[in-house]
Amino acid sequence: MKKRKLKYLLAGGIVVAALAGMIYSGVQESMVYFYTPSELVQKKDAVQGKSLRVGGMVVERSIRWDPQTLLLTFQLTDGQGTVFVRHKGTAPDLFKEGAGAVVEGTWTPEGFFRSSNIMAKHSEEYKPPAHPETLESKKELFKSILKEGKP
Amino acid sequence: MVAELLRRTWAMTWKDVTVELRARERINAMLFFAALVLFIFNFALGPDRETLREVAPGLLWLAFLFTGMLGLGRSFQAERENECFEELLLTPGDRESIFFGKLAGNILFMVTAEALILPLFGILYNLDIWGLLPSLALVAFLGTVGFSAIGTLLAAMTAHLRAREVMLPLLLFPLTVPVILGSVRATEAILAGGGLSEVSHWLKLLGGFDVIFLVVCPLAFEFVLEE
Amino acid sequence: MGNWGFVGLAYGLALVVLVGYLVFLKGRLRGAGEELAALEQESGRRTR
Amino acid sequence: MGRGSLATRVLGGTAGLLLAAGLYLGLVVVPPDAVQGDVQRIMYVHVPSIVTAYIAFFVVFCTSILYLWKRDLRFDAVAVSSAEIGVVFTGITLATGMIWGKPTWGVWWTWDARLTLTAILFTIYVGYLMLRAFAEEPLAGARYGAVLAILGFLDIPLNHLAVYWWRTLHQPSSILRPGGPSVASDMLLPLAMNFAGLVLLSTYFLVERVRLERLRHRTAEVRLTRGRRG
Repeated sequence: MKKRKLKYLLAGGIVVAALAGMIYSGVQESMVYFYTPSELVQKKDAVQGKSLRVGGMVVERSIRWDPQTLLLTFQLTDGQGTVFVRHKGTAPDLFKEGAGAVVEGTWTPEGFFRSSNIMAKHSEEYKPPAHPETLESKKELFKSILKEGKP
Repeated sequence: MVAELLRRTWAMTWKDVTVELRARERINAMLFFAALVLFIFNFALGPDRETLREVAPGLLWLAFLFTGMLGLGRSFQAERENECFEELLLTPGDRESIFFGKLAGNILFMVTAEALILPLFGILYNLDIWGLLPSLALVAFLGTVGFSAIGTLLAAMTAHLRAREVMLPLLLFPLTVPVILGSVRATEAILAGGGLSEVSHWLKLLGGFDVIFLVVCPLAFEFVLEE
Repeated sequence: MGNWGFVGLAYGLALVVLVGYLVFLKGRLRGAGEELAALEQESGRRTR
Repeated sequence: MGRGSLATRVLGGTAGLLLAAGLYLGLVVVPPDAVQGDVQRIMYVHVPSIVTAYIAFFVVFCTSILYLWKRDLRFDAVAVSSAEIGVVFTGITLATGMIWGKPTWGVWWTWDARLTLTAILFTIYVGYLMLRAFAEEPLAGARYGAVLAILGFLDIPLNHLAVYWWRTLHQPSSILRPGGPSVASDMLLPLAMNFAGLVLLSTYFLVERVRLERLRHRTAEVRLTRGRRG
């Protein structure tokens, strides 16, 4: 009976140690769900033609939208690199200038990113609009800019 | 005590391998099925070489896993059909040796199938994998151990269920998602030309998974075999 | 579909699932209760 | 026989009242979110359901260990009941999450980390329920179920690591994070209300579901003794 208890204790210890070790080493390694624009600019020859995702902030005043051809173009930036994106179709409501977005698609030889899917990435902040915070008022501002940009 | 465990485990594995060498009902089916899977992928995906190259790691692992599943399903059903379960339980010593014996057999059969699939895959789909074989073999082995550890336990469990053929994959695949994900990603990076250092965190995940389930599964096995 | 459409869909679905589960649970409870009652009655008659 | 005891009915009633209040607060009183607009109101069902589901699965894990240890079928009854309730709430989480994702992200589903993890969790526990349904012998089913529940629970952190290394799009947790919640305080109230309501409701479900399991055990017992006699 005592041997059995020891066995379970030992097993529990190994499991906890293995989990802790993995989580500890996992924190140090960073995997990416999407490339940042500057990474893409650096690697663009290696990733040409491969399907991948790019995430960044939509550059202000960069959105152009043609309702006839449904062609949407904009720029994504991470502060260092900038990528031109072309998208056929509509974008989600939360997609706007100055906000984060992730696009799926391929890097083309012509030097732009052909997107097949736009996903708006929003922050974990939840606030009512009346909140007198600079970030919020800024977002309101972008909304009005967006309206000017979209005919 | 460890020597005793090893001896019993070896006896168990040897029994399974001998049975298999005589009847060859499992390994033949596995090898033929593996070849068929590779064959079918070609029709499912069309002749486009580029698409094939992109999805190659996933396909390779699908072939591994489906073939492995075929073997796992047989590992306890043969005992059940021949009514050997009671005799199995009468084996002296800890139940862990039965588990490790069965596990070693399952890993052996799965690795044998993989040793066929990997070169055949390279030939049929024109992939240059020959220089990468050692690192691919390491990833394949780590993935196979984790998959088989949970698989052996679940195979023992599902052998006593109604609808056992469907229940094994239904329980096994969700539980082995970390192994599948880790193996496929690591294989992808290796095929893309990255060295082992580039996939070190996936190898760590696979290794950690193997350690945890090699410790937990034999202990849980006791509760499964209880009569 | 507007914003409220999505909100209505989400809340409606959650409500349907929860109420559906409750009805299903009550149904099974009634079934099991009746089965047990019938069984007890039957075996009671037999022992007598 | 059909109805629960007075205490259970009070429990169910309180849960209903709390949920009604939370619904009113979340749908009418609280203002919409600044960025997302009214769609954000889906959060008041989505977040409490997943927390409730996690609690339910944790209960399955604990009672499964207790069952293997003490071999008391009452623990197993709680385990299987709690698993069923966890699956129901995970289902609600997935469905409401998809409905929220369409207008917010522009897609019903994406293979993002949190979504993938929740889907894996769902499949593991659906598998558990199928295992219980397919067991030929009830006692063996209880043992297998307990083993599977323990394996499944240990699998959660591993899935977490694997999937997070793979991809992340879902925003970080808004409430459980260093530095306090990032949800405005008047939005926390309906969230807390619904959370309390759903926890009470799932407790009510649990009590009733365990009662069902006990009824089934008794039926099996009666059958067994009758079989022996006859």
